[in-house]
Amino acid sequence: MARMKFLCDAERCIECQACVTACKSEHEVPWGVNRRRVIVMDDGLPGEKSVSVACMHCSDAPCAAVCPVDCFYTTADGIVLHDKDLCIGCGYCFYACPFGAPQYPQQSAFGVRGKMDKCTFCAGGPEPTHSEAEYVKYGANRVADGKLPLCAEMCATKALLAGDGDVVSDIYRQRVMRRGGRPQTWGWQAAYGTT
Amino acid sequence: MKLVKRSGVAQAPSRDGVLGAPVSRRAFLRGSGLALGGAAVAGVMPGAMVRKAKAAKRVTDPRAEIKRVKTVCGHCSVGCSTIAEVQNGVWMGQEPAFESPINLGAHCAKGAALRNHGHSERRTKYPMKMVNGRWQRISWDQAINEIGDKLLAIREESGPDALWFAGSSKASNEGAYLQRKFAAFWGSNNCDHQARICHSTTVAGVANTWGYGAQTNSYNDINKAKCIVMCGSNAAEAHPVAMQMILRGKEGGAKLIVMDPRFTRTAAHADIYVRFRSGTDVALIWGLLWHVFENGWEDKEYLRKRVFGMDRVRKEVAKWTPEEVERVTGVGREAVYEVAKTMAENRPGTFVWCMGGTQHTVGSNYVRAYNCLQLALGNIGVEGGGANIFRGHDNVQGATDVGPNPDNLPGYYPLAEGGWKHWARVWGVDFDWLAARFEQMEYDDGRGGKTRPMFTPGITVSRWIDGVLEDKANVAQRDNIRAAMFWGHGPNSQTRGPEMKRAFEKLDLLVVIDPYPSVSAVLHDRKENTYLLPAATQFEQAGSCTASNRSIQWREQVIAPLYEHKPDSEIAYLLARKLGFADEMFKNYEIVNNMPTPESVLREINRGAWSIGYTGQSPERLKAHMANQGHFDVVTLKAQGGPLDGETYCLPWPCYGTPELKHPGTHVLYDTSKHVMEGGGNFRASFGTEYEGENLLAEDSWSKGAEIQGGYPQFTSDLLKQLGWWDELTDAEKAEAEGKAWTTDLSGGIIRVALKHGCHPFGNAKARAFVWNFPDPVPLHREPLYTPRYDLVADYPTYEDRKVFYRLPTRWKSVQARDYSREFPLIHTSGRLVEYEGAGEETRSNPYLAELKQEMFVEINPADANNANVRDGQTVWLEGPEGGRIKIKALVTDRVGRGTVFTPFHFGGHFQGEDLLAKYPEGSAPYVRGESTNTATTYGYDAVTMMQETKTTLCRVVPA
Amino acid sequence: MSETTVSDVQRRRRRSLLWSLALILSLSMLLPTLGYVMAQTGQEVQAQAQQGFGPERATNPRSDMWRGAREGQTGFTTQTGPYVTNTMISNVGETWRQFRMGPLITYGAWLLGAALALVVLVYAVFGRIRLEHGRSGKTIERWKFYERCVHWFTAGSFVILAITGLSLLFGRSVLIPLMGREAFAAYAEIGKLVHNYLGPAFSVGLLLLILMWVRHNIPNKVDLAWFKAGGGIFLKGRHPSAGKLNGGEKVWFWLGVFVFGLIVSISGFLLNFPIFGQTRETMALAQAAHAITSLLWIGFFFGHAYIGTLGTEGALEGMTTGRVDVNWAKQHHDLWYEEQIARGARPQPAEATTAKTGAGAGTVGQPSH
Amino acid sequence: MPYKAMLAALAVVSVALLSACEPDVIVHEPGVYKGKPDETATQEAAERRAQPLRDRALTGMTDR
Repeated sequence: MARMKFLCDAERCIECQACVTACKSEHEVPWGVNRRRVIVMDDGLPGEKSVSVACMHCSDAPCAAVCPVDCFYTTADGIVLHDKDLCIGCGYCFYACPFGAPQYPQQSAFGVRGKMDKCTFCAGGPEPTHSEAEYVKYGANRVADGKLPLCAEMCATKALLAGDGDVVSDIYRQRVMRRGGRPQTWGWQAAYGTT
Repeated sequence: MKLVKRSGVAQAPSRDGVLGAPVSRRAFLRGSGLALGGAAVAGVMPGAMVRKAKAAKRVTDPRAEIKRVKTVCGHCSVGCSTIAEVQNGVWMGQEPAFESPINLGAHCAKGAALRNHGHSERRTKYPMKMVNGRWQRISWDQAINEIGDKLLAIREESGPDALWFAGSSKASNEGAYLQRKFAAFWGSNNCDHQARICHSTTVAGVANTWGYGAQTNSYNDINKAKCIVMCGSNAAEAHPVAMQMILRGKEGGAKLIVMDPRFTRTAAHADIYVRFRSGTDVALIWGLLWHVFENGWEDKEYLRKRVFGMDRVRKEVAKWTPEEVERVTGVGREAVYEVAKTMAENRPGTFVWCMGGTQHTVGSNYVRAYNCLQLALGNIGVEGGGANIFRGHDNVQGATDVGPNPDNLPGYYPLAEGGWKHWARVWGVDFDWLAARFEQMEYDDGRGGKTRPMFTPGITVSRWIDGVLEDKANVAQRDNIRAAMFWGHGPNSQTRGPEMKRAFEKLDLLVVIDPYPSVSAVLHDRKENTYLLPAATQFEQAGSCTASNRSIQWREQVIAPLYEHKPDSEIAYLLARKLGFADEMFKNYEIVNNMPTPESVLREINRGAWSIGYTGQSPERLKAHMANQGHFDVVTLKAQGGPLDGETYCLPWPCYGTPELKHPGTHVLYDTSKHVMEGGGNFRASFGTEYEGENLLAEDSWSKGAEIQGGYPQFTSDLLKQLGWWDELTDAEKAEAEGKAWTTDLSGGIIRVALKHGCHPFGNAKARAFVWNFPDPVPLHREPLYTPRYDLVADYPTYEDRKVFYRLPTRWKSVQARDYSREFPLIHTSGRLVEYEGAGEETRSNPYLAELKQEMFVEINPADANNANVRDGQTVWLEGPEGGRIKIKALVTDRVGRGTVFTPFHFGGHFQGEDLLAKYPEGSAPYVRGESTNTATTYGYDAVTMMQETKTTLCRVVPA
Repeated sequence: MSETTVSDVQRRRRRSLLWSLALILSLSMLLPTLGYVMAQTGQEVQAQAQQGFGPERATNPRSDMWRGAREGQTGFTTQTGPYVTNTMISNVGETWRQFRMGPLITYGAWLLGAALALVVLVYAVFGRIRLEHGRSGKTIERWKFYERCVHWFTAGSFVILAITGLSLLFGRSVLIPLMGREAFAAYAEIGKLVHNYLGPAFSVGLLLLILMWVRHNIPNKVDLAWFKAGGGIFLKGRHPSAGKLNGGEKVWFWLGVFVFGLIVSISGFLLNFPIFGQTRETMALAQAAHAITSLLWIGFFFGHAYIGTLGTEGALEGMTTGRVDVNWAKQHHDLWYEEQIARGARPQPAEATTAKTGAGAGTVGQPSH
Repeated sequence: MPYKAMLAALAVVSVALLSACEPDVIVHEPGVYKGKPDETATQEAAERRAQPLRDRALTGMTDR
């Protein structure tokens, strides 16, 4: 069975933010909510490297584990989704997520956050596929159309890869072999364990 | 809120919300991002930018009748295709065009956010005029009538040259071409566009070295490079998708060398990074060449066969010992040696430069120094080598080729009688009629002679402010500039902001034709005689667009113009009609809805622009290429099989002869290893056959299959006769070609015959390392006008002042006479951010991009910050030596070296600490505004092209 | 009191000092163990992560940076928003998750169960502490009206906060199976709101309690004797002396109201007002402290509630009506009673009190005979 | 004891009300989402799109 994964090739990532705006535009994500972000290490110094980070759709997802209302679920191909109707905005998934993926539309006193929002791997959520409700709550459902997340599809340098883990790691491995060096499947250990 | 249909039913401006934006196609939009988290937006969006979210109404099934339109991104010269999904006239989705061989579906931040153009709310929405300092909505008819009347009155009083207008590199080829033609029919050369302040020094330098002023290879070809040198180019931010090819090249084993005063995001990927002092490129390149010559690494055979004047360069280079290079540039011997050695050992190598190498007072010297280095290594005219000049705007190459230039005609035909007569024939107008449109008095030519205005280069975009402000007696035309028209140009990209403000205020008439109000609308304190005309974006009109690699891609119209916007060609038509020359100017075109069709305009270009091979790219061929993108190889850009077998993607010019000739386009310029009919070539013979007794034609070198094995001049009817090929012309061709050269023979017969014999119509000559018609025939290092190393001025002084240069007195030495380095100790350099483009009005009005960079800032080294007593994140004043000052945030970083500060140039809407928000028409202000870096930049112009100096000036930073 | 000698006073002070020290010592040893619990789970996670990186580390030139990133070093990001972080991988979250889903839920449940069981056990074995001499029919004022108001407000919010808090912790395993997901989510949403809005008010109640009663809660030597006697619960007929508040009540005050209250309030504040730039790390730590302390407190609370109601005949009416039976006062708080009488307080007949303080005030929760 | 009776009645009523929340009292297995069904999440849907997604990745993610 296919297992959907993200992989960001830090040797190719140029911090151009295409993934960020592609996501924003595709799902009309409001200001202040970032389903995906680019993080630069050693910014402005020799060795500067950047990686695009979003929900990694972990195998044993910490967000799902800590959710008090149990609003997360995983698709058969490993995409971690959640139900905004159940979400109470407690913020626990935000504490638990190693990648800082969960976002909320608000931040105010008395812990008012609104419903959690995060990367869906462009797979929508628990509303009828392609319905308005699905779009408004979760964004476009590209996966149902046989398309992959737009962030990866539009990546300027094909640094961000998304798709079946086997295919993605094959593409990446070939690339690494070409340039010589060891694969640096950043974040895979944390997200997918040893598989 | 009522829905506004584009068809332009008059509707009063809505006063909803702070923005007062009368939208909304939004109602059709799928979902509403803002609706998802209105409160969050309220919390995070800066200031008055909050807009009440409207409940999203969505069309029933998003997949019902979705039209997929392929278009080309409008944000840089790479030329990324994208697929727009349109339903009921609304841009619903954006999908990657994986089949495009240029981007393979990839985009940068700007490209990925294109869909916003389909429903952007921050535009100039209808024609407006300023009445007593306030914007007032008017109709198109009223606007055209009033503007036309005022222009005619000014023409009556001060002649046609009193109007100056900026065309646009964002327009399609057809739009830009019509802009140039408009200026010609109006009777003036006072038109210019972004290329002047972008790559004018490149175009001049490169064209004068080997023939054509364009990128020699392509982004894709970098895949084949063994060494990639980037000097003054930050592709990771300016051309992100080009990095795809660069990094692939690197993965294939190429060495990536980045030379830049700033440790850019591109430098982060480099194998070797060299930091040098801004403004010392010539010294650095001569330093490299010194090692090349010293070690005998130059390609001697190549130099003998194909290069003229390298011995003269060698003499100059000999002065640039490692010690002297270090003294001037700050780069040590080892680093320079390592770069030279890496380049020599890894051939072919490509050399990339951008604004960092062009925007200097001696920019044309830098460019030619790069050229000399590449020629010495034998890297020009080979796959994987070349001078890969990454251009800025989506169609800046095309607008340079056929657009509004003050110093030449479309196709680089000269502003001489021959050039004008050629185009008069193409346009089907009488040359004398055209000449009568121009000013009839004579102007000072700056060399002690007189010249006819028609043959005199006009005032450039970098200097229009001086055309307004300079004493009338000092301006070499009948009167000052009294009216200015900004037709797709953001003025905050030009230097000397405070003076520009005065110039704006002195104008008798200001017309801004743009999708956005732009800084032109707000910088000044004008009260009357100011008009905003809403022009359609690239996505609201069809047309062709030339990418940096000379591929001409066809852009389909995605949506009908929003609000009351009109396409450039329609505006040109309406204005021309009002001004009385529409019938002459538009006689060759098919007019639909007051608008010439882009196809018919392109056909006219095809019929005239022989000199650069803009003739084979008929609309039909271009559309076929766009439809079969998937057939093209990513590395060679060559179609494999299919209906376009063997052709190069989108027929990079030169694509010689008529479309019927099926020239495949030229992927790599001057490549002798290929037949001309396969895109091969050699250096152009445009400088005669000999110089001071030395042969300028190629020796023992010719493109594959050429029947003339050796150098030859440009083809003319005479040459054909000498060669005995004249009779291969048909009778009709003979009638047309008699007495003509290949560039003026409208039948294309001369070209056809030349190509048939494997010969290049433009001849076969050597490249010139020695350009005798430039102020510095061999490129010399000259210290910037505002230099932090005043001690070097004695050794490397700048030019003498000139009384008339592009109609204006121009100063060099008198500016450099004063030492500012004590009061203004920091080098101020500028550059791009990935989120924004150009003057930034368009991109700062795109919420998805604006969110990412919300504030103007200055990068400053920790040491300098400490010296100036400035902390990270603090607000500071950056003050230039000419009095301009900007209030911005300090970003303390090692990205810039000691003594250098960097500012991005996309911001505008603030002026010396003041937010100009109130001056924007209601609801049209961009989401993000900030100080324009050019408020603090200074005087300084290239001695060949009038390129402005933005990369090396001085400043000081003080806490605000 | 006035009769006591100087040396007596000194001894008493020394003892109270010793007591306070002992309390501080025991707490200072107990509280850090929370840290151990967290660190323990954290180390396991890190050990797992290191396995994957270990062998290859030597071959990767950039490994230092990536290891840094893996270990939560921060970078730079252009994205802005309240929930945007500049760490690539945060390990605290994983540690917190392990802690919350493991020790906290498991031991928390055990703790509460044990506390309840203890109460039941005490009741079963020792039964209710009766008034040895029956009711005297006369009452004496013990708590003023405002004191009772603050007490019951705080107690009431404590119960609500406890229930809503426990629902968030145990709801998924206990309530969702019963109520189903939608109903529980709806309840949890309201519960979270209530918890978040009531919490600060509860803290204010605590503060008032502390201010009101701190003077009654200064430990003294009498408390030591009280503890030695086991508070009179376990040995029938032997009632140690006590002032207004006995040793047990003082522990409840200092440990429960003061220490737990402080920890819960501060951590609750951090969680409830995420607008001061708290990091995820801070929030997760605050949540852990909040949960552990709350659980301990709730367990402790069972004891308090039991002793105050079911466990002691005649105790509850002090907090409901404000007056206690004279016999109850003599039995449980003899020193206080004597002091009151010495000060001139006059016990009044129960009827009169009822009439005075309002009808029915004495009946609610009145233990039956 | 009217008081005790009241208390007992209250308890009965609350239990009744509580059970009304979910007419069929199912004992859910914690940790496995049982909210609204999502057709995207099903095994069949995942199998159906596995190949198209694989093809898409090979078109879009590779260097061609």
